[in-house]
Amino acid sequence: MQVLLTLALAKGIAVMGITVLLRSGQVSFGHALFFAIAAYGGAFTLMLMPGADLIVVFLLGLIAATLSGVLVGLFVARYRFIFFAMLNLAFSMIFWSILEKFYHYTGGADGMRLPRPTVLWIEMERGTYELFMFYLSLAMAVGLGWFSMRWLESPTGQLFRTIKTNETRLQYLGMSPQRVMMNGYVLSAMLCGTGGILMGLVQGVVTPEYAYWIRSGEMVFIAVLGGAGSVPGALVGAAIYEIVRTYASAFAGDVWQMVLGIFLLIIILFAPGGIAGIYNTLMDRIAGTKERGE
Amino acid sequence: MNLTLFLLALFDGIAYAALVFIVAVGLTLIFGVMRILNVAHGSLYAMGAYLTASLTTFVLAAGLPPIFAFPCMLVSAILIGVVLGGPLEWLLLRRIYHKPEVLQLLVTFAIFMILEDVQRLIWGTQPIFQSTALQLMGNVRAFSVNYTVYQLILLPIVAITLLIGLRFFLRRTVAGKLILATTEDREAAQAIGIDADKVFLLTFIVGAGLAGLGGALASPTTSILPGIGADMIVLSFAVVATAGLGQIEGAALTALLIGLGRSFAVYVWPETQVLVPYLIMVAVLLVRPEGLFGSPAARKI
Amino acid sequence: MTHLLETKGLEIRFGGVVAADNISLQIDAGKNLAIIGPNGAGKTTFLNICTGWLKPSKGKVYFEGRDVTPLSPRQITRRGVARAFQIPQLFTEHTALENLLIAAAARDQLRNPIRALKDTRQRAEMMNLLDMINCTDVAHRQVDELSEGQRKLIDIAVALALKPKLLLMDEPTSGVASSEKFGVMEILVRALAEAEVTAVFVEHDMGIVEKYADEVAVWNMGKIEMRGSPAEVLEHPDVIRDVIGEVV
Amino acid sequence: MKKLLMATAACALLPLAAFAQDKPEKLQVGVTTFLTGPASVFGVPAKDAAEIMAEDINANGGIQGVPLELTFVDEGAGTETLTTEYRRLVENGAHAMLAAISSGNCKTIAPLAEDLEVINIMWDCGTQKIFEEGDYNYVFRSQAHAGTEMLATVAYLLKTNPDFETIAVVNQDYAWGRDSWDIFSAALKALKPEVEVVGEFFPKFGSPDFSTEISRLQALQPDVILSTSWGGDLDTFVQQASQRGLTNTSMFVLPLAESSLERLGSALPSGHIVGARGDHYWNHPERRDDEDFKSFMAKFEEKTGAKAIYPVFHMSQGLAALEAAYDKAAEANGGNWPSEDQVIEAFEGLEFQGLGRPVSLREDHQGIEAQLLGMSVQGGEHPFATLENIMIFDGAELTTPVGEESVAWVGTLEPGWVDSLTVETYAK
Repeated sequence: MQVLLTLALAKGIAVMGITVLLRSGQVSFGHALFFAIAAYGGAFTLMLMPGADLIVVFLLGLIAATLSGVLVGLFVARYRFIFFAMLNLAFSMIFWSILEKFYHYTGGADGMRLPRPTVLWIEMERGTYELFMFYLSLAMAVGLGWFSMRWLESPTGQLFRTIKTNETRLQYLGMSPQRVMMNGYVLSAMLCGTGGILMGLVQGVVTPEYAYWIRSGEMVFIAVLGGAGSVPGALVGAAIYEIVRTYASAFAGDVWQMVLGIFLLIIILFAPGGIAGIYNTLMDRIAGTKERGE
Repeated sequence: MNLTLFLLALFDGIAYAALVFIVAVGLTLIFGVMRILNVAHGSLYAMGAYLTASLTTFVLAAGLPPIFAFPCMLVSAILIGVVLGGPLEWLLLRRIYHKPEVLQLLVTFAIFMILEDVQRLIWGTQPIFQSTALQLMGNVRAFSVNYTVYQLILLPIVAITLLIGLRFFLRRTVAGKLILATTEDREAAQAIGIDADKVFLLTFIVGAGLAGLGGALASPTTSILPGIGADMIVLSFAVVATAGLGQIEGAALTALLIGLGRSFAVYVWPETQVLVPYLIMVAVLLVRPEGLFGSPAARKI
Repeated sequence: MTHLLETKGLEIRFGGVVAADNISLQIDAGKNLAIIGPNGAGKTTFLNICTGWLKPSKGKVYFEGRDVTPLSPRQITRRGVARAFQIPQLFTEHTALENLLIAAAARDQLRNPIRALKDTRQRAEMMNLLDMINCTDVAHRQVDELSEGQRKLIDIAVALALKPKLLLMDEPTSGVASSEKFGVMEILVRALAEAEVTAVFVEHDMGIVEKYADEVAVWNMGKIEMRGSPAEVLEHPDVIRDVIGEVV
Repeated sequence: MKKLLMATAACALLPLAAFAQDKPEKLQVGVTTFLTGPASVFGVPAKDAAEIMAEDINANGGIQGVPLELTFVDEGAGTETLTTEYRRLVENGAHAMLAAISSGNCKTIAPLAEDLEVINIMWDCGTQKIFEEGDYNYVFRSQAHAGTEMLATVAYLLKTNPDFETIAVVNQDYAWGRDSWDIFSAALKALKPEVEVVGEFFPKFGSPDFSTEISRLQALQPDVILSTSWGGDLDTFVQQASQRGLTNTSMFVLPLAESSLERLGSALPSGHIVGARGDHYWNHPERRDDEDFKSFMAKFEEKTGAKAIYPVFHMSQGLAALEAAYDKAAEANGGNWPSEDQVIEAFEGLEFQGLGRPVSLREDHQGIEAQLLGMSVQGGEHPFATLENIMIFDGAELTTPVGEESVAWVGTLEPGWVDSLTVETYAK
């Protein structure tokens, strides 16, 4: 159960990247790209430097994701709406095909292993390692969650959010929409990368499936499930999604995809605000009754 | 890369492009009018293929001559459009038109996930192969290579007739003009009294029917098994985005580009065959940010 | 002496039609200029060209003596030209105060990724600006909930927040109830004077022009027919015939 | 003080545990198989077979009197969900696991099983790398690996079509496709160096269309075309190839086609080499008259309406290995229920028999399994191709020796090696 939570936290951090991006009114259908680049970055680090410590693997994976966020961002930050979504999809599918194709380097469809690294150069056996990874993921989720929420309120974050409402006025404030978009894009790539490397370290194996478009769709699904734009919602959404998915595939063996699809439909049609929306209405209702109560 | 190989690659490219166009044009139509990228388009394609295979097997088992394989395709395309497309639009999509774009995209993603399992429940997991229509038309020989008449001649003809037919339908008939008007400017169209709901329903049925037709025409050429929907939908995304919003002609040209690109890749560097559609998409959007035929929506200030 | 803004031989073309050609206009600091003339003569396009949104088919635009024709709206804004729009261009999901704070953040290139926008030191300055256009009571309301007049004022305030040298305005009082028009202009002129900003504004209401413009330019039949003090221009028979129409 | 008491009490009980291991109420076994996705072509029939076999075992008293309970996990849900689910089953008390079909999943699960210290039988995955790159004490394989299968295919090819000159390959682009070609081409280069490889195609896994590759192959005119693809990919490739006459101009070598014979129907003409990843054939010449074989085949056909294919045979070998291990361990433990360590000990050099010939486990836990290949022939009393000129190779000579790496070992073979193999040949 604890590993399930760690995986949910890792995925939650990645979904935070999508949530941050949603605040600019743009949806990316290819952010699994950075998720996979970080994970494979970690895998390659361990392949080339077998004794590498967790910190080295984590940082190199993260740097790989952030750098590719800058590179792809330079190209993609110019586009909006359907073209932004589809271009991100295209880049992730290109990376996915490369992972599948160049078998002798990337292990093809079977992916690459991430043997358990030392933690601060201490050898750990499975139980303690998984416990450590749980607390690391929890710390990253809280830390990055706090930073993302603060960033969205900061000047650069608010400017990023103006892309959703009026890019013309943004230019007439002397700002380049591309550069403003880049800030948010690179942050979202870093967040997805963090999720990816954590997931890789916990799973012990990374497969091209990390970069497939359905995983990007899944992340957008969770972002909306959590409440579009709500950073804590992303974490809660990921936890609920992982639990529903694991038990759906355990009990509803061969129809787990349908169960998730119906679950998504219900959320969109009846609770478009997602969990954060439900939470807010609940809070208002309690506050409302309290006021009326006094 | 001598002349023969060039022509061989050309033939294969055209055959593949025809199929990609037939599937992608339905998606382009829906996207042009309703600004919804129908992720479930892939499932409609797959169910069109499954339905055709089952209908053909049933019809042949009932002793009818093999020529009936062709009407089965039309019947299943219409069934997919009306029986599946209609209710999807009427019951589900109609409730989300005013919702943000990401939610519309996710509703079709949810429908995709549901239909993928529905396919498996109805048709199981074993690959189905029903190629009577293809075998009926036999082969044609070009440069010591046998091509099936079905793929090399019939599919391109159907694709071209579809392109011309759709252009005629959109530009000449009343229903077509309504669809075009709504594609151009939904508010203006509603302002002059076009019933957007009816137009959306009609467009979605035609779009879904085209996806079904794509599946129907593809069914004799391949094994039908779980997962063919997911691959085809990603390819159609590439075609729609590269062509530009709701551009039928754009979809035709892009399908050709992708078809030829893919088949030449097999001859030159087989490893990149899967990469080609996405490389083309990125290259085109680099040069023309709104797609080949898209027009930049100038913002009025 | 170099003019604040100068255009030389501008040609304004709509598709094939040449709306105006050889437009040469000089604007000097401290003197507010009103541009009057029939609709559709290309006045708004003129503003768009001066701020780099559109590129002229012929002619040049100079700001403080330097050629800015090829520059983008972003680059021209950074040099000190701000713009207010006929249709207010605001950040609809933000409050009035936030719109101004965002403009200030852009102006001062605030980089701190942690400190919230509302806690920045520009807050007092922006509250002061809101006060100047007496919109303080709606500071925390989302802009799309405000009246047309208030949105117009906020749109201008956002431009002013950039502390520009020149402010180009497109019909500042259009959409405002006629009773409020003069009130709005009073507030506006006072804010401009206090901020020492030169203004150029396109306007149809001759009463406004007469009261608030230092100089008037008449834009008619594709060229600048006349330019002078409001008194001279508004009484001139040609102007009355072509632009103002008979005062019944 | 209390802690001390509890510790000593535990120690006191320890020695007893070895003898009166309490017999579990049920023998819980988790089985990973593909219920969704393209590989469900293997996963679903294997699951049906496992259910029939479990019923049979439980009908005559279960394993050492304990009824067998199978829990199925869908490998199609992706590696992530699979590993989570696998862990959950083990933590809920599964005694042993049968995992997996995909080589990728086997590579993930082997170290995981070692970590979780649970008996894991690799019942279908073919990658030879697992035991060649690491040694395990909880992980076993109840069937051969790619090395054995490819060597048998090369041997059969050289025996039936010795003087072909050119060959092309069309394998699925994933680990299995790549690894199998590495071994096959290394063996071919060693045993028949003068053969020329004229084309190497690796179309996408799950590709729905091979027409471009087929046009290319018709232009190249190779004598032999190898394809280790399976399921939907193999069906599409063979059907499109035969439609365009490629099957008349080139001999196809299809090491996994036994699993597609029924589905291919008339599309696979006579004269092509068909393999079965082991001695697995619904009409197995040595086993078709045995009682257990006939009764199972009848039950299977009645339940699924189709003939059994090699994953069914592999499942039978997996369950047979488990049952044999528990029986052997119980016998060594004086008839009492064995502990896990005793069962693991029993696996050493274990002999067991599923629906094919008996299989034995080597000291590196690798199964030694015979290999059956035949030539397709149409026109029998079935609407699909059956096999003739069937050869069954003994497994031991074909399996890479312990400690050696398959591709390297295969490269050291001499051209005459094929004639030294022990083979039984059957006309039909």
